[in-house]
Amino acid sequence: MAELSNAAKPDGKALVDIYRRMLRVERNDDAIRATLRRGRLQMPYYSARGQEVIPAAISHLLNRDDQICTIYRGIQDMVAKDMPLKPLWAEIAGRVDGTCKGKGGPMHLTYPDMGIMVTTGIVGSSMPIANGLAWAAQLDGSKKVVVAYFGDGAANIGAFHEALNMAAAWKLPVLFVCANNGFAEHTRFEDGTAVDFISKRAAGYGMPGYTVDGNDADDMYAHASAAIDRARSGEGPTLLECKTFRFLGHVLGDDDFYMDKAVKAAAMEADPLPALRARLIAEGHATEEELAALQASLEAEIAEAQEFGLNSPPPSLDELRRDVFAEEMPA
Amino acid sequence: MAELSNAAKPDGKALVDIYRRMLRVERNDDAIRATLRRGRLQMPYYSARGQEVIPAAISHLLNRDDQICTIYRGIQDMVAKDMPLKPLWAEIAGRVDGTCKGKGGPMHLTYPDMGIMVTTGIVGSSMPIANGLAWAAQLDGSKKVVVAYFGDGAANIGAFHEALNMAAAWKLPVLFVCANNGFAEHTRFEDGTAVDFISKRAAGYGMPGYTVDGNDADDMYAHASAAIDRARSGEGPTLLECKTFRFLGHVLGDDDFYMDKAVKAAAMEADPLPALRARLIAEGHATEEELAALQASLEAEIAEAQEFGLNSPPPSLDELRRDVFAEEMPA
Amino acid sequence: MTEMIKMNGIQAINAAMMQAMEADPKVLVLGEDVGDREGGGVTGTMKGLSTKFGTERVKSTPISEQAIMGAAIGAAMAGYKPVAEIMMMNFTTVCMDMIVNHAAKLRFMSGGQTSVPLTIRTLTGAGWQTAGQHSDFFEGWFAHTAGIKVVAGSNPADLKGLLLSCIDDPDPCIFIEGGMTLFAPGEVAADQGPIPLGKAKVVVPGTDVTIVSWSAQVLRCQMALQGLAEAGISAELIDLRTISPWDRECVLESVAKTGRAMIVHEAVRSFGPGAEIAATINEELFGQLKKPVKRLGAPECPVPFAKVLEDAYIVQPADIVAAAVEMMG
Amino acid sequence: MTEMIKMNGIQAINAAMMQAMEADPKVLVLGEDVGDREGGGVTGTMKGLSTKFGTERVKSTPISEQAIMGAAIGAAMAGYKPVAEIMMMNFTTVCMDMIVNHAAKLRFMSGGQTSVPLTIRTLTGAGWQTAGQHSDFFEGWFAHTAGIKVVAGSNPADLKGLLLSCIDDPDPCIFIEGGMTLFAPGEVAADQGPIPLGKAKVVVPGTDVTIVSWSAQVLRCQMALQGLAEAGISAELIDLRTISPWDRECVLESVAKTGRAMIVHEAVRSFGPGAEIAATINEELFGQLKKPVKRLGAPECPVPFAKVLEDAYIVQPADIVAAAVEMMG
Ligand SMILES: Cc1ncc(C[n+]2csc(CCOP(=O)(O)OP(=O)(O)O)c2C)c(N)n1
Ligand SMILES: Cc1ncc(C[n+]2csc(CCOP(=O)(O)OP(=O)(O)O)c2C)c(N)n1
Ligand SMILES: [Mg+2]
Ligand SMILES: [Mg+2]
Repeated sequence: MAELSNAAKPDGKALVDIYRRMLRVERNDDAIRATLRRGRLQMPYYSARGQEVIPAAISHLLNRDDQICTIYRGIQDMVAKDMPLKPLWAEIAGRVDGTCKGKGGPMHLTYPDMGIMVTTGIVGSSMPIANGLAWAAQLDGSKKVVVAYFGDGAANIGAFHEALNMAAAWKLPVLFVCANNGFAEHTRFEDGTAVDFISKRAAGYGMPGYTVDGNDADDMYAHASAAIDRARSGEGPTLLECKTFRFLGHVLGDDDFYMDKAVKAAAMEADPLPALRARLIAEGHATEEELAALQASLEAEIAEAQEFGLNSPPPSLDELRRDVFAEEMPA
Repeated sequence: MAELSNAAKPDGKALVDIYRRMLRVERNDDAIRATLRRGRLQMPYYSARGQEVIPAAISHLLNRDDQICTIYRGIQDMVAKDMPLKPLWAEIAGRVDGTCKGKGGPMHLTYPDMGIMVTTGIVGSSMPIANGLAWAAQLDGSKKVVVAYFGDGAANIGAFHEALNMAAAWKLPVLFVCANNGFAEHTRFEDGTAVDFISKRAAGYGMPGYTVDGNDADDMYAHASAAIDRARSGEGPTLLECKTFRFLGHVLGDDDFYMDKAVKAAAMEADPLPALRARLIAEGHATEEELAALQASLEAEIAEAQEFGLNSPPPSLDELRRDVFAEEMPA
Repeated sequence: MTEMIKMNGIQAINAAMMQAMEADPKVLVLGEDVGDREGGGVTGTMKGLSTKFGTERVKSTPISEQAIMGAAIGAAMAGYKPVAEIMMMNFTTVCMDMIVNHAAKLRFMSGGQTSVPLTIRTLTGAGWQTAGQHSDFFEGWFAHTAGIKVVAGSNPADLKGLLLSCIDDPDPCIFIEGGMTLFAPGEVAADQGPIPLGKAKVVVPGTDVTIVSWSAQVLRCQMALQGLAEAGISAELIDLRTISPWDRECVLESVAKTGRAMIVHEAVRSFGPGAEIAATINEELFGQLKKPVKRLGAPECPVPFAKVLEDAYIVQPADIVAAAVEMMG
Repeated sequence: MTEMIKMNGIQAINAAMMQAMEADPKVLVLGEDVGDREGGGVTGTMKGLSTKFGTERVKSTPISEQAIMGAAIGAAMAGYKPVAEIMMMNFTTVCMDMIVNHAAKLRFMSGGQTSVPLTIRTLTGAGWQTAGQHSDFFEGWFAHTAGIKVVAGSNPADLKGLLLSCIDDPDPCIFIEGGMTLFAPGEVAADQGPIPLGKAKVVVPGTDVTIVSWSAQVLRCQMALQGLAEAGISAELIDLRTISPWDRECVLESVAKTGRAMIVHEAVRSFGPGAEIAATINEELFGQLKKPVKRLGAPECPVPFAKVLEDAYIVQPADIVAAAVEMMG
């Protein structure tokens, strides 16, 4: 496996910002789950609890107009990229103030204003479309980069292969970010994937590929920096396989019968969120009080978004005729 | 790139048999083209002239009940596997005595009796189906091996990726045989493929992969032997990238404007067919007379098949209602 | 008297699989998460199979639908009877080549030398707020494809019997599991065997209007029966069960009697499967109809997420009653 | 008077591309072999574009249809107007997910925040002995898919004008190139501009029977005109041009006049696009028809190789005449 030659290191400010994004993701995830439990939301929900470092470190390094294509488990990728939470909550509640007017829901959240371009429910499909956005950026000469998020299971589908080959052949400014959480639904990584490290597949496209500790802010920062620099300078795509663990099963309600109990317990014990918090304090990058205040302000933002979303009215039935095409369909 | 540790060598008898298969392919190809020129056949024709060593060496090593899935350019793979030529000619003429009763034509020739299971016109699709045949062989405990033939361009399509990963994960007895003739229709290998050697992709599936001189009988024999042994003994699939050159363009009538003239001239100069013939004589494996007799007998066989095929009657219109399902469709 | 067992669609499908795998060692299962270690399928329809018949015959696969279908096609050509799961019908779009260009065509293109006795099981249906990429009914596409049969049961007994027939069938069948039909309970004879493909069932006889439906929409039609009765309408409800080849005789006989026909499906109305049935009725019963054939299907838009929109997207029992009332007027 | 130029469909498509790329730097081209170094497309429709507009705007791609469609979708979302070639319509099966679950749905699923102004060009048609995997007409599938327009011209002027409209259109369009229509010559105005989508054309007016067709079958309908005239039948031939959304007004007005309708398409008849048109005519003109609507399409089988079979597979001019004679009887 490839090793980075020159690993950029996050300074204290960067680490605090990465932590802020992680906490925003985690607090929001917690609020969604609580709201689902109380029956005030109905939807299939794919929590990414435990995987927060990945989008937090990447989003810290992205510009506002850099773009992402993500998947059903991608709410974390949006929240880490500072998507405003009100339209997000209204959307997952299926309300008219939702970013998609309630028509897309959690699996199709979109917010182009901050580069959140596509959320797909089809495994593998974030990648080919990310290429197209990157091709446009290349044609524009805009220096934008595009991130395609996906899971380990998605590395076995045809779209992955076609997208990586084309991105490399065309030197597109894309980061292929694979959150390898060890499972595709209930299937173990090693049962579906004939290679020990997905990053090894990069060599088949003449592309750099790295296996990264996706729960480690330093490692994520270093690899994401290198990949973003490479993309921005026109050298082409990078594949990052980010090893992590999914604490809450595939979809909310899924129990963990298919997981090794000890492995799961160890993963949860090593929860990256409190670990980074402790480190920030230990290394003097933030105080207990500052982090408590951060948390309080995030929780207030989330509570406000939640109230906004749940109180937004449902969309009108006319919406079935709108946005099919640019022109409204006849009644 | 991987190197074989233990390269099996073809003996004189093997080399003669490989030459026989090559000559059968080449003489048959020549007859098809002559017949097309004379207007006695109408069909799109994808000649594989120049690529004969690949299927000849592999077919020499296969058993009759080993199976192949091939592509529109696959007539050579069938003829090398000793498919009888009468039903082949009747099929390409669209006649009732064709192996498919004239319904499949050159792009869908099938002859299960000798393991010729699928011919597909969809790039990449030979591979997933070969897996299924191999899975059946594995379940049967039959020790059969299955060959999936395809081109270099097909190595960029999703089906390639999915099939290689599954074959490796399931340890299926498959040979993935890529005839890398440097072009996908008119697109140069290096313009579509982001890696210098397709064989490098094998590592992404934990599978052995080799780049072989597809015009060299020794090299092909050695690698095919190793791959077949591996498959037969239950160790799983192998990817063979066989470098070769397509003398007659993508489809008959296609000129060669997209080819480097010098490269093409050099490739044709190095035509593997006369080269192997000269070697057989030089090394004493066969005499001029024997080879002349071989050629005469092949030409007689081909001429007979051609007459048979072109004189076979067209299928009845009832055939449109047959073989859609096992039960005939109502009139 | 045969014992009747109360079960839901999931259990019925499971019972069919158990029975088929027991009876014929050539029956195989493959798909994502179908093994017991992975939970026996997302809805649990495959539970217990890998434990009972082994992980060689019941294989959990990578997320590689083209490879899944390819493996199933190849094994079928070699004499096995694979039951391949494509988890949701929308995911057939990633393996349409394997289904349409290969599974459906190999028998014909080979002049009958090869055949593909394959069953594709796939789940779908709006009503679960899974939105645009997890709810589509594409039966019309497959019905328009020569060489593949399209099957969809609406109740546990039919699900079991039809699945057994798909597995037995010498040709590829796509067996559609409408989400609602998996959870609706019903009575299944302990010895429920195969139910012939291509045969519809008159669920309720009637004299005023023929309603043709399948899969989950049969359940919504049944919910409409009381409303229809209250409106004084005697509806004959036909569950098509096989969409291709469909039971023209049964439908035409009924419409010849009632003079009015309505087709209710979940798929988009435009260019949908209902059009074929409507067109055929018009061809065969020209001049004998009291009213134009009505087609109730989804509006021309993707399946929306918001509950209010999703409810409006699906043809509801009230829509069926209203349409019948209008036809009687 | 505008100058009329004689050209075939290939040249017309090429002229449309030249005009569109010249007028709007956002227009892009991608597909296998579309660059001039690769010959400008298998039929030469893209000839000269990469030389004139550069290989950044005109990109030959790997054989990766999912990646081609993905690149086109993403670029379209970012404000470009890509024209993506899927060489043959049967190959849309390897990228149906990108077309159906993404291109067609992203505008709706995003609540109108994103859009996909994409044109997919694709070639098809029986008659070239390319058999089961290179000849299918799948327009019915796409017409049944909300969010994508389905377009097919039959003559050079329409091919040019319709393609210009597809490129201009703010939504995804699939532009079908029937093989026969590429080689048939015609007259095209030097300044031929966009022809509106959704508008049919009355090719020949008539009073006895309305014939609705599109793509290559319009040419076979035209070949039937003499036979129809000899049989004393005055046929009104309508070239639908856009299959979805189709021009109901034009068709219904004509059938209201003639009282007889026939739909002729190359796709398989069963569950085919003709069924929608037939069903709609029956709904809207119930009681006003002199004869049941006739649908002429391919039999339910894959496209065969042998010339005799292929000829029998395609609806031929003689079949059209025979059907019309029967309707008049
Ligand atoms: C093409 C396709 N096949 C199957 C599915 C069903 N499915 C949804 S998520 C999932 C597992 C994906 O695993 P992975 O890529 O590892 O991502 P994770 O869910 O672990 O984040 C599957 C099989 C799908 N959505 N799309
Ligand atoms: C899915 C698909 N896309 C495109 C084509 C059109 N096509 C036929 S052959 C070919 C080139 C294939 O090149 P390669 O795999 O190198 O094989 P070769 O023809 O050189 O033997 C293409 C693009 C096809 N048949 N199927
Ligand atoms: Mg995973
Ligand atoms: Mg090639």
